[in-house]
Amino acid sequence: MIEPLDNRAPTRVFLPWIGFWMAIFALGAYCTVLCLSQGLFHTNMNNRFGFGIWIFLDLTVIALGAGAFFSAFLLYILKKQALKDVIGAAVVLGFICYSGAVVVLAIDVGQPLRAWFTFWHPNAHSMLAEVTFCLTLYLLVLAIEYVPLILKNPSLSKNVSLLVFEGQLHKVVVVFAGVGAILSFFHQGSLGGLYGVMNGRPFAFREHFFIWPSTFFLFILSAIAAGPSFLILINKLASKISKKQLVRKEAYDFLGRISGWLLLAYVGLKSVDTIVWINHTAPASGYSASEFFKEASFGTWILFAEIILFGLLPALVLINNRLRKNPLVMIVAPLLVCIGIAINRYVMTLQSQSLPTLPFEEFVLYTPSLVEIGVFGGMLSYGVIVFSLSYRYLPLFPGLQQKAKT
Amino acid sequence: MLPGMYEFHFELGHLIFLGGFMTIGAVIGATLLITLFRSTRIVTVPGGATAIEKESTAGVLHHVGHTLLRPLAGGTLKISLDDLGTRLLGRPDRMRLPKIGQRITEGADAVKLWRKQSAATIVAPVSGTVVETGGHDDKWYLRVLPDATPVEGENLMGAAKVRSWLTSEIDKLQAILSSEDLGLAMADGGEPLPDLPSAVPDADWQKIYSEMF
Amino acid sequence: MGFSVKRRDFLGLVGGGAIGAALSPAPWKGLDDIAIWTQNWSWKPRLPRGPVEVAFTHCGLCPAGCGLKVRSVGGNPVSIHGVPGHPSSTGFVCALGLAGRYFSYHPSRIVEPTIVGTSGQRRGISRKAAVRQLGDWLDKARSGGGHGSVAILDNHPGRVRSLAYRGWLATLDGVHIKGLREDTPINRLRTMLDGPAPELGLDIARARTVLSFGAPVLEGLGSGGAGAHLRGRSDTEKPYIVQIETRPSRTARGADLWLRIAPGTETVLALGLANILVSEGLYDKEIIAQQALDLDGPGGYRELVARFSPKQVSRITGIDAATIKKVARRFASGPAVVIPGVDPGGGPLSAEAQTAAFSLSLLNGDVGRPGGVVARRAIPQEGQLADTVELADVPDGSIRLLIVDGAAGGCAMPTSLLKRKLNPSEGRVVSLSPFERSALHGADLVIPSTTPFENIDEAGVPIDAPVDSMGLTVPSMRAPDYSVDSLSVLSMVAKSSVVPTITELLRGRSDRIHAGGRGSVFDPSKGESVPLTEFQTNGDLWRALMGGGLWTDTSAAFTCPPFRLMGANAAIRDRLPQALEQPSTADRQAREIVLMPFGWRDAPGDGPLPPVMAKLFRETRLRLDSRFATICPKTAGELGFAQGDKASIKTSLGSITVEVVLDPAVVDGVVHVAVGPSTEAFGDASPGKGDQPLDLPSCKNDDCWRVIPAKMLEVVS
Amino acid sequence: MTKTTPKKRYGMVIDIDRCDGCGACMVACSLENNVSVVPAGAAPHRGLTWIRVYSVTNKKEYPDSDTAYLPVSCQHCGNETPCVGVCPQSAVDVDPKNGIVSQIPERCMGCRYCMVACPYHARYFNWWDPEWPEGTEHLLNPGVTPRMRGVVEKCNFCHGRHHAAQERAASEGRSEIEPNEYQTACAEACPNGAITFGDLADKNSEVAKLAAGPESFQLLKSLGTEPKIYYLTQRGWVRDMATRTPLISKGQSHD
Repeated sequence: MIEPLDNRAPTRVFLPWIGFWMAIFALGAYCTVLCLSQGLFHTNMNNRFGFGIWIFLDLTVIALGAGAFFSAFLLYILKKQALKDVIGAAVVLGFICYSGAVVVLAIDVGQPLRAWFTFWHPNAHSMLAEVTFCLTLYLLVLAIEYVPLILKNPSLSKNVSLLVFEGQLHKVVVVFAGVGAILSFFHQGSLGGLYGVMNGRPFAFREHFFIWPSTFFLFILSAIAAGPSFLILINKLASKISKKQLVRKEAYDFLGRISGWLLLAYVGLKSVDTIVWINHTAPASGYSASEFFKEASFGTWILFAEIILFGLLPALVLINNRLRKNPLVMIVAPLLVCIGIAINRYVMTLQSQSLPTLPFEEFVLYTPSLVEIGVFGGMLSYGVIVFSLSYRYLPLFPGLQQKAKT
Repeated sequence: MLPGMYEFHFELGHLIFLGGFMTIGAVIGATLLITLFRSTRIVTVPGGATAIEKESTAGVLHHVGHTLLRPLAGGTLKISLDDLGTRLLGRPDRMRLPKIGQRITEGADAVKLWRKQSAATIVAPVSGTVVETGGHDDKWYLRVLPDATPVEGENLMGAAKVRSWLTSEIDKLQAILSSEDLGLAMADGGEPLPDLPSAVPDADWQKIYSEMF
Repeated sequence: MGFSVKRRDFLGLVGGGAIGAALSPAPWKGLDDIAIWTQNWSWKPRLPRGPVEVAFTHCGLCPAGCGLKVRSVGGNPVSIHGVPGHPSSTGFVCALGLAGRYFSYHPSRIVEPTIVGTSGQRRGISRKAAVRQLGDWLDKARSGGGHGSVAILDNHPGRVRSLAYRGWLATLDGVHIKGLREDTPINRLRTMLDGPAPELGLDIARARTVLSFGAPVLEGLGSGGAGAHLRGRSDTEKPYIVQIETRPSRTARGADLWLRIAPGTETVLALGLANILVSEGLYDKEIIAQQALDLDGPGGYRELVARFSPKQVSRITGIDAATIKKVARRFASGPAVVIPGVDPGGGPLSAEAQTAAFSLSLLNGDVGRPGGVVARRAIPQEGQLADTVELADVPDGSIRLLIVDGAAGGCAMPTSLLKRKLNPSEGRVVSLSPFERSALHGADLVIPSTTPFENIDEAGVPIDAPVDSMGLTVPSMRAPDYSVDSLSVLSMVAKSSVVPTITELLRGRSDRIHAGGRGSVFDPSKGESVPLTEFQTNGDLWRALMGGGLWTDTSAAFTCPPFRLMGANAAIRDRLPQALEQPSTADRQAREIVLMPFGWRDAPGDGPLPPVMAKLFRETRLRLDSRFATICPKTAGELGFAQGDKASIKTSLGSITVEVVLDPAVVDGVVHVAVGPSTEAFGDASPGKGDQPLDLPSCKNDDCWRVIPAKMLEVVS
Repeated sequence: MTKTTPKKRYGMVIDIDRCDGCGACMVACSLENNVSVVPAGAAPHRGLTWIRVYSVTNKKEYPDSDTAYLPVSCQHCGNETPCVGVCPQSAVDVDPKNGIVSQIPERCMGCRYCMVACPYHARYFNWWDPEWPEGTEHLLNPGVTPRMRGVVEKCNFCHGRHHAAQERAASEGRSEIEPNEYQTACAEACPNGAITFGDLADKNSEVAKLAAGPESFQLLKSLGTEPKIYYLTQRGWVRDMATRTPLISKGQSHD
């Protein structure tokens, strides 16, 4: 029997919490069964909206989950010891984000039983094939990185074989950190490439460098900028809920600083990209940028929100050493960063489909159905449940453990 | 995907794409396999079973730092290493004991022992005043007047708990020894090995001492 | 040395074999093929299997009677193609024709006789009981009323089946009511001729000008392919098409000239054109001098049209005077065809508008001249037949038993009009339609008949055919057991006379044609025609017709008899000058608009729509069904509506809820709503009572419900 | 000596000025290719239509008001075909022998990336199990397999007919099919003769001549996808709206 760590959430608090999320999870599972057994007509997607809320969600979640690979890269390869406090949580978060995304993708495709065809008949030119390969392999890597954490549960660590295995895994973690970094790098990029390569969709299409469109690089940069911010948010949230100081201030500070600088770089490049797109790429395809933003639902305000309000602003805040000391700022700014990245993924996914390419097609809006939201809720609750269980049973926060021992 | 399929033809893209992913997959797989293989080579602590057998003396308290507390007349306690602790250190090359009259605090460093460039720090099992020190070679001890009686604490245990605790301690030691590439697998002959550092000289003893004490 | 297989050798063999097989393409190929089983169907359609057959027939969905080549697999018609070289359809099939075979499996098909019980609920009964019930009502109707108390509404008048109806009705002192069809107005022209008139047809192909009052000239009026011929732009010989219509229909868009006329002012325009023909002396003076009976004198035609000056006409119709003059001059420049159109949903023009329109043909000397109105030679008929009338001419409350024929197509009629003709206390409606029809929500008894591809019948003679013809709709599908031919129903009920079977009737007509010895027969399998004289026996002709052949008559010279430009009917003649008293649309009151129901040419007026068409029309919005109201942005703005708003259209008889669609080409002050099947509900004709614009009309005259005063109100959701 | 078979480039020319929006092409296509009927009451953009007729008005008032009907199917792009590169599992294919862009439904997993990538909105997804009103499955075309739920489908120039024509030719010992042996259902059904189908590579064919004519244009030519469906019109506003001209030249580098 696996027992919780003795200084974690007591059962009378934990059970109702988990029960609540389990109920939402059950609802999501029901919606999933509907989609899988009867078809995707339960969603509100249509022939103009082949990608709906799920793809948007997947992209966002994977971008936010980038904290996992980036932290591992910084800690194990660049030896940034400040991240030791958060690496456990980062790995679990990454695992949740990626496994959730893969499951939602499987619900999203019309014939999930054929998903393996991507490995069977891969189209080397397809960004989605690249995504699938990277995602699958990286999920494997994340699972491998998650195993040692599980084995650190005191009940499990009584078993010599598991203990030995954990020790051996720990020794090779640097290999997985490296491989994970490569894989993540490529699939964050190829997720961006999904849009940038669409030569038939002037709203999404971007200039190419070698074989990669600019969105390839922008997605990588935005993901590694948002990942640390998301880590801050989740750790702070976990601290708030558990009423324990889980992570040292230095770790937050380091994450905030790195998020800020990367975001600043991203905003700069994104601005350049946008200017090139408006003045060169789109007009060369016969579309003026003003057409893209003429509908109120996707007006220029969304461009402003994405780049300035939820981009430049939090970046400037986070690179300021004095402002980072303020605990409120360290919640608001990372939140803005995460929203900004979500807006970017939303725009790329939904605005590019709302806008017709054919001049006589109509502008179409899309709202997700209850079933789609249900599956979304299911994935969210899955994340909360896995994180809560990890928190309760596994030494996610080495800092917390030390404190208990002394 | 493969030759023989309908209208298949290899392109450079296929080679780069598949080659890249297969390489990465191979790295992940190979690393995992090596790790699994290594994990199967479990090193048994020589004489571990005997060490457990010997530690069941009634009336003696064990501390998690591998020290024993024997009540002496006059309310004083004799502190010494337990059997496993003794085996771990074998015959120390050098030792530093607290001075008589010095105060020691439960959980704080009390004794430091050296063996082959590795140092072991022994924490005090109880708070009190040292009234006597003694011994030589591997047979050192402290006599302490505890601050409070009866002596109790969450890190102290009686005979009832000792067996299971000691088993896990030996497992822990096994795991540490196993996870190192010692290139040997020792059978547990059941014979007491009084000096582990001599038996397993290649192990990282500094690490073992910091983990065990 | 003996050969022995050791365990080790055996394992080696198996292992080696396994490795070898794994390296071969076989497992990859195998795995690739099982992919097909990984698909998750819950329901897998089974494709028809069996012997392939090709047969020829004619389409029974509308009077055009296009030639069809039907490919069947295992007895199921799996595809329909046109017959190249066919004398009237020339290889064309419309969208409805392509999909019409799906009617047989239409979800709204009635699969058993049903009766409305005392509680108002519809319940199924046996056919025997249904026939007995029909017999009872027949006896009651005959005993309770006089002439016309029994009537048959014939959706496809002019077939031999219609003759059988009339023969049966003659024994009951009943009346035969002609259902509305696109060729109905031509009968108006016949009444304007003094004395017995032959069957008439329009020679559109050779006309110089086509003056269409809202007829779907380019959308499939008349013989198949006629529209395409007219549309062909490289053809310099094609007639100049003037479309007079309120609605931006496909014909209006494609016409050479579209006159966007104010609603209900067609009479004024026709008489305005006549005014110019008369005042400028453009009419055929020779014929008018010899044959016109009412040109001059007090109350004569000349006096009438003199009042319709271009200025007056322009004010009322909204068409500028110069254009009216231009059209009149073009019209007079050669043979012209005037078509007072019947809209499948909006119904016919008023009687006076039809009269005024045809007076132009008479003025122009087009009756009896090639490129105008031509006469068809008749095949002699025998036996005593009941009168045939139009529904408008039936006295209110006179019908005690109305039997509605189940033919496809036709045009929709207002529910209120049909109801009014029934005896208020005892009037009963028996429908022989295979479907629920919107106008027949309240049919007391339904005995479902066959659908067009299941029964043998006579294909129509299109309105633009200059000669008579006979083609058969040879069944290409087996009729289900629950369906029954309408004549069989009558013979089951008949007590005093024997009703012939449809085959006997058709064979009889075929034999009479053979006896006449005129014309030629088209062989669809060869694509050529041979003279009828080459058919030795009447059996040979019958076999040719059953094989999808088409007999066509020879044309005959026709001299126009004396005629009355204002018609013989005094009531109509009196109504003509009143057209001037109409207010112009500019005088429209605030929030007062007119509702103009209309029907799509290819979505049968009150019948269902094949599901595939319903789907395509809904997806593409090429045809907006009765859930949508088209209105011009200006009027919408005044009433406070924007694109996509929900609105309620109210008349004195009720209201419907619609979605507003803006179209700047629509006339100010008019709201157009389509009549017909819903594209939402698998093309069902009557998803629910009270949601069709034809449930709304309330008109002065029975013969026209095109323009309905209405109010358009916001729907508060 | 082996006879080399010349490459074909099947394509279509649609005369917009002849199209009156009757929809016969859509009906013929749906029936020929067993395109399923979606359940009653399905939301817009959920139905399947391999060829879709758009009704486009010039938004002017009478008498300047004009409407054009544009039948749009898969445009069988000849250059940088947007849907081919994106499919992760090679379920979209351009046949090198004839330029037909085809969709392999048995291989498609239904990720719908190709639909998102298609600028002509000409790809359709089976949101439901393929459905026909009860009994009408007896009327399906036995030469074409209906697609299953959860896959994408689109115009393939009546692959069933192409296949049948090839088999017929092969059974008669010919390696080539004659132009009059292969015709798409929409071209055959159009009552106005607005659709001409044939081999664009054959310079003497009717379709190649029309496509090369001065009135021809391609939808969204500015994207550079080189569609093999050409349109004809004499109406300037239709052409201007449907072609789109690049606002700046493509070769010019901005940065």
